[in-house]
Amino acid sequence: ADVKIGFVVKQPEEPWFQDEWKFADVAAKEKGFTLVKIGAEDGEKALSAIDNLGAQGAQGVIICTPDVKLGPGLVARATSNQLKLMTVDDRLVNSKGKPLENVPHMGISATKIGEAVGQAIVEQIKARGWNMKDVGAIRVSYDQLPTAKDRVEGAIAVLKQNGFVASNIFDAPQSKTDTEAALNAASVVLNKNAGLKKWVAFGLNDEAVLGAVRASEAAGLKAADMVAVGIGGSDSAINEFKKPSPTGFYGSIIISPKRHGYETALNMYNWVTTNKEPEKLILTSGKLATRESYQAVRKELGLQ
Amino acid sequence: MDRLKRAVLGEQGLVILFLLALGIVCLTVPSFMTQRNILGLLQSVVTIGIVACTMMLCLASRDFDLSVGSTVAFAGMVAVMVSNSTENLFLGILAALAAGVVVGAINGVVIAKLRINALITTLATMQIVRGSALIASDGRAVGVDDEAYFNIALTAPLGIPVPVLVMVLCFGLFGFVLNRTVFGRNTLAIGGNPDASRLAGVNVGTIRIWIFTLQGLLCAVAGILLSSRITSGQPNAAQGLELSVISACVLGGVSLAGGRAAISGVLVGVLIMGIAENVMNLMNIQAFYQYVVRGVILLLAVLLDNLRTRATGRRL
Amino acid sequence: MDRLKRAVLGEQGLVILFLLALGIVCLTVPSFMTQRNILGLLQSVVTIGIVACTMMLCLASRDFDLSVGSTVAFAGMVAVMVSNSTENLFLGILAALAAGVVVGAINGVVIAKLRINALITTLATMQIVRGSALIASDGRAVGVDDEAYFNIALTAPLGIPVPVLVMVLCFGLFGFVLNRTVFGRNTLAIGGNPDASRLAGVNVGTIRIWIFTLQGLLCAVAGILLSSRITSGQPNAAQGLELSVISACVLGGVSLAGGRAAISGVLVGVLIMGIAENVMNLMNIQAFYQYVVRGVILLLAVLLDNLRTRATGRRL
Amino acid sequence: MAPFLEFTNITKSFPGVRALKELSFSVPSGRVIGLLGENGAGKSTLIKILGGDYTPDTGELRIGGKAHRFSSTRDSIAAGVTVVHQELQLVPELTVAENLMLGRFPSRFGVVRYGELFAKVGAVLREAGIEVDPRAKVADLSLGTRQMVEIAKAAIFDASVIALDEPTSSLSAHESEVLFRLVNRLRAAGKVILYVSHRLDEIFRLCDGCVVLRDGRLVAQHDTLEGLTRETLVREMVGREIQDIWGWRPRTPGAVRLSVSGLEGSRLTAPTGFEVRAGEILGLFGLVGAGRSELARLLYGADPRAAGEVRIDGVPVRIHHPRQAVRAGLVLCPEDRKADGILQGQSVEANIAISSRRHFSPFGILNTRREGEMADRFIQRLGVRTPSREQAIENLSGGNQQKVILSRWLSEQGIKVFIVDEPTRGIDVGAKSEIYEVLYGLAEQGIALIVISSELPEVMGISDRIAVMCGGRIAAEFQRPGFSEEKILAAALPDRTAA
Ligand SMILES: Nc1ncnc2c1ncn2[C@@H]1O[C@H](COP(=O)(O)OP(=O)(O)OP(=O)(O)O)[C@@H](O)[C@H]1O
Ligand SMILES: Nc1ncnc2c1ncn2[C@@H]1O[C@H](COP(=O)(O)OP(=O)(O)OP(=O)(O)O)[C@@H](O)[C@H]1O
Ligand SMILES: O[C@@H]1[C@@H](O)[C@@H](O)CO[C@H]1O
Ligand SMILES: [Mg+2]
Ligand SMILES: [Mg+2]
Repeated sequence: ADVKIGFVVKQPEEPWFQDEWKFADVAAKEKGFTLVKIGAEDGEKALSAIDNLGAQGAQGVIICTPDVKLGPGLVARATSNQLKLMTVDDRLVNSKGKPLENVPHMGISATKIGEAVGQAIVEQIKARGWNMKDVGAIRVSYDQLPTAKDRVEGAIAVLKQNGFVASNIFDAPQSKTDTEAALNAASVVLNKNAGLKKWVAFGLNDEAVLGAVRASEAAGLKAADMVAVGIGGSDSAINEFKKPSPTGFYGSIIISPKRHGYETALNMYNWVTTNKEPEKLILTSGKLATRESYQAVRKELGLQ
Repeated sequence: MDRLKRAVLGEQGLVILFLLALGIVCLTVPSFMTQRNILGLLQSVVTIGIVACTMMLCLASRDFDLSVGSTVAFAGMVAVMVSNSTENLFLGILAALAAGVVVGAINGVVIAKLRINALITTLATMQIVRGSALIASDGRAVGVDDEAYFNIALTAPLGIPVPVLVMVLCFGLFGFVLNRTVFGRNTLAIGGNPDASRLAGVNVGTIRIWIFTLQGLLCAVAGILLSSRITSGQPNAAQGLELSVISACVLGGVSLAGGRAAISGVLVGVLIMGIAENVMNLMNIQAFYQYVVRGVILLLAVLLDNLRTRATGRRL
Repeated sequence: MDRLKRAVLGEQGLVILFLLALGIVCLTVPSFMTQRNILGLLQSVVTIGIVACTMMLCLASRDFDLSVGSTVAFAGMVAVMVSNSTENLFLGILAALAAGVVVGAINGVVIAKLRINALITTLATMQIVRGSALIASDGRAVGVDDEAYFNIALTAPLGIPVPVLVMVLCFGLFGFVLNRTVFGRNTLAIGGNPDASRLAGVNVGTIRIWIFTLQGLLCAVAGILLSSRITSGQPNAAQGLELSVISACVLGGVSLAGGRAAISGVLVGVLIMGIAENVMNLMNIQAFYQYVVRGVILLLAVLLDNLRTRATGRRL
Repeated sequence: MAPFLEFTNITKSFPGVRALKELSFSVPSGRVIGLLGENGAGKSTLIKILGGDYTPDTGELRIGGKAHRFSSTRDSIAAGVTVVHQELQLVPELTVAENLMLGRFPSRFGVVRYGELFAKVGAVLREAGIEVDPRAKVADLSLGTRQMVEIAKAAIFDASVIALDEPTSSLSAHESEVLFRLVNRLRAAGKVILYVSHRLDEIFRLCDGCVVLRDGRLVAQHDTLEGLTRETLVREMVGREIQDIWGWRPRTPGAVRLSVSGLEGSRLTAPTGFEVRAGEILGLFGLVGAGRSELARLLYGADPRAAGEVRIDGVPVRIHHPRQAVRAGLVLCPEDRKADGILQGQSVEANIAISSRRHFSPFGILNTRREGEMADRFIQRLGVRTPSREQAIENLSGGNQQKVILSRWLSEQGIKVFIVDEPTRGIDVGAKSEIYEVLYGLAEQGIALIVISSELPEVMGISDRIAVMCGGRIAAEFQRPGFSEEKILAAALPDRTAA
């Protein structure tokens, strides 16, 4: 029979997932199977997506779940629909919070990415010769999204280890995950702490961090006084790098949608056709890209 | 021919049009009309369907409820957390139902007694309830310990899963309530002409409170089923549900200006939304194009219905 | 004393109450009343504020527009993409304004001429427009090539940034339109009683089309300013804007049932929402608790206003 | 006789208005008492207090010796009061039967017993002689029929006190008979009935006694109407003499201004044609549902027209929308003021100026001063009782709202054809003669007038010519002075033998 594989993602509008899909499509074209792409923003949609795939006669599904706690439910649903299940980006856990080790997974831990962000920031602080005590940090947060929280916590952990003053870390809660909301929230932090002249910023993704950068510009901070590091290496980040003069957006941790999209799809194809189960756990790593290095990094990750 | 015309243009015209469209879908979309797909489709509209039953009453009485999504999520969280901590499934369900009723009753009392605009009140409770769910769970999903809990949604007497059965039951029940009971008729009267109802001695305040309370109760039912289906209580679940539910109702001919509602319409409204989603995924339509298609379907559905009613010469 | 009472209970009571509350905030929240914070606060409400001006007209005429968020995002995208490709800032802005006008006019024509329910129509265009923005940009943010583009938002004649100036201008202009023009009066008349307005010779259809067209235009203005502020066109921008804007209007005393609106109220509504957000962040209230506080503030604001109007003995 | 219903020292104020001042009177059982007074005298306010809709500021209300202080309509209903309000209080989407029994459906375990409901309402309607199907949806009934349904509320429950607030305001004498029979039956059953009407002949025909209010105060109470004249009552109400309320005077009509041929609409199935001359007043009479309002709405472009040609001054005019009609010089003051007339929530001034302001708003910008002056002029001229022109129109009494809607059209410029549908509905005798004066004035300026009225004396009193409609067509025409009550009524009655 024809091979049909589902690729379900939690935020279809996000460029990251667009890229994953794009690379999965490359695998589909190479191997000649059908890829069904479905967006599922919440648990209910994720379950229907699996039912829908089952009804279409798909044999396997790769999912980036809207919530990792959906684990047992998704597994049950996939089994009852006779679908092979793999996860990407976010790893499923059981009710106790333990990863479901039986489900093959490719991803990168949120905390790890956050730590990479923290590391990049710390290095820049040192490189610019700032005194840790005089630096403020904007934590652009969206705590209702567990991944987002884990990422910023990862960054904070590294900052603290390197002597960053905990009381200089300020929360800028986004009401939505867009740049405008981050801009508004970060403005308040900057205006409230007008005494601090050097700033760093981190958050869920490039869009969030960019909000903090825009806020710093509106508050009259110079690019040299801001170190903001995003996550994703999306077009928003690239656009920043392309600007004629440097901005406070120092860099972005790029994770590779190519591997996440292409390799997972390929692995699933092999699993379906040759019954060769993929490795249970593949962790990819993020890589810092800056104004200077982004083209090289993208090439290295197969994005260009 | 003449009978067909009368049927299409009559009260049940929307239903007939819908059945025609459904026929076309069955014939053209492969694997739509399989038992599995239909069951999957029905399960995907359970939450919207259940909540739409009481939203219909709410709109019929010229009110509005934006807090349903939050309440669904909150009730699901309560069900899971309480049954985890008491190790008693039954207590968990009871607590969730109680939570829904309390939220609904608060909405009702604030709106009917303090006379605060329903939009603002339910927008406020929407935030407060969502916040409470997030605070209670620290923003993370809470897993279910007891396997019996997921079995609620997995059990399928006669091959029909419990959530679908509950939804069908709700449609039957609230259809009856709307058309046959004093409560239902008073609800329509309040929406159709609040002054006249008050002057006729209808206890407008009490009825409004009841409507919101029932709304809370059904949100809890939907929340319990949802958490059982997704095997966890999720504080972020059911975001934006309010808009989908209200649209399904309006699509089904419920008037936002109150006084007009029919359960058959609501059922059709809910199914149109569910089928559109289902078919787009079956046909592998790209995510961004799905937006556009969804919008066009919405427009077409009401447009057809309007042409129909206009053909019968009723004043709009 | 008596004068104070009359002022608080009078037409401008909401404004007075708001000023009192503002006074308390100034005194108790440190660093609220700094120039930088106030400017930041004002900039944070620019999008809501501008769109609220026309939403006020829309609600006053008993209509409804859910498509504003999508239109803001779409117009921003158009502005950036066209100015990038033509290398002409002015053309980009023009194209964005035109895009907004087209979306608004389509809404208006469909609602007024095809007589499709405004909720469904604008829900449909909301999806179609958002989909188009995503398709046009392939879901990605589009960067601005021309530096002059970001300078729109950064320029600050007399120390007041352009976006804030534009917002103030819009408030002035639409306050005038509502109170001093035939158009504004007819808008209110339509909201009070559409049938009677038609029989009084008001061209109800045309006016509704105009209102939606203006709404589209102001969404475009807001979209251009937003994309300049965030230095890129983002297809995901301004999600959920519709609800914030409608709430701000209702909070400001605009009646969802039509016929009642005042620009001072809308201004206060917009500011209440902005200040609440701002102060919560200044006071470092945790994200989850912010939901709850936001809900409570909404309730309190309307509750106070209702007590006030009830004290004057008006029937609600 | 012992008083059954007693009002003592009732006072009620609204912001800027004292609607009732220390009002006291009482009524024994088995009597029908007329409640008279100018527009805004406080009649409806009193009835709303009785109905529990308003709470009086001070004073006491007793029924059967028991003091009551109603805080809701439910309290009042429980105390045995039924009120038929001045404005129709019906739910359009429900059936006639549901509307009549609203709040008191027969039910078991909360489930409505429809069999019983329809049977009971059917019986009551039949007994009262009201020909309407209890299963019909109210939205499908004409205004007149709706009013008949409203009236049936008086008979449906076993109340001891029944108040009727202008129940006949858009009914013709023929339909009013139904009400009179009903009231007589209720009186015989020992009920207390308060009856508000501006039609004095009804008062004389129906009431045992009457109470006259002026400015919220009691000015006279008559325990019997024996020996009382119309003139006395009018003087008590209005505070001045009115000699001849019609005051018709001869005019010489000019050329044909309006000519209509082959007009057809959804409910006007036979093609209709007629002419009206400049300076002529054409009265249009008919029973409820005869099609007069439909005819007027078709002419005005308010309802879609199936066929027909309309000429003004010999020139064919295209009218698909009221706006085009107004621009062509043809205006209609509609009959249903609540649904089609008043702009809720808007001021008296805005309600008057809505159409005519375009003549003095350069570039669409208001001239508020001129608007205000214009509003004040009409408030003055028609004696609109309102604390100011800023008052929201729904706070005015019914008759005063009617005057505001009339002012809207009187303030228009360049009118050639003026159609008024039930122009004096709910208007007091004093103001009526003012309004007739205004209509004559328009006629003398060469405007062609069509006056639709259900009050035959009014039609006969002010028209130059009368067209009688029946079953959706013009059945007969009469030229002054050849008006005869019998002939007109005969023409209005559907010919049952022919059908
Ligand atoms: N809700 C209200 N708010 C303010 N003023 C009111 C209100 N209701 C009535 N009034 C005022 O009270 C006075 C008495 O009104 P009411 O309706 O009792 O008059 P009425 O005698 O019934 O007149 P009509 O013959 O025109 O029906 C009027 O001046 C009216 O404007
Ligand atoms: N909204 C409606 N829907 C259905 N039928 C209607 C409607 N309005 C009026 N009719 C019917 O149309 C016919 C003409 O009504 P129309 O209102 O023109 O009569 P009218 O002579 O003005 O009498 P009325 O005193 O009732 O206003 C009547 O038979 C009436 O029952
Ligand atoms: O939601 C994030 C997304 O933004 C991308 O960064 C990849 O990981 C997902 O978890
Ligand atoms: Mg009255
Ligand atoms: Mg009529």
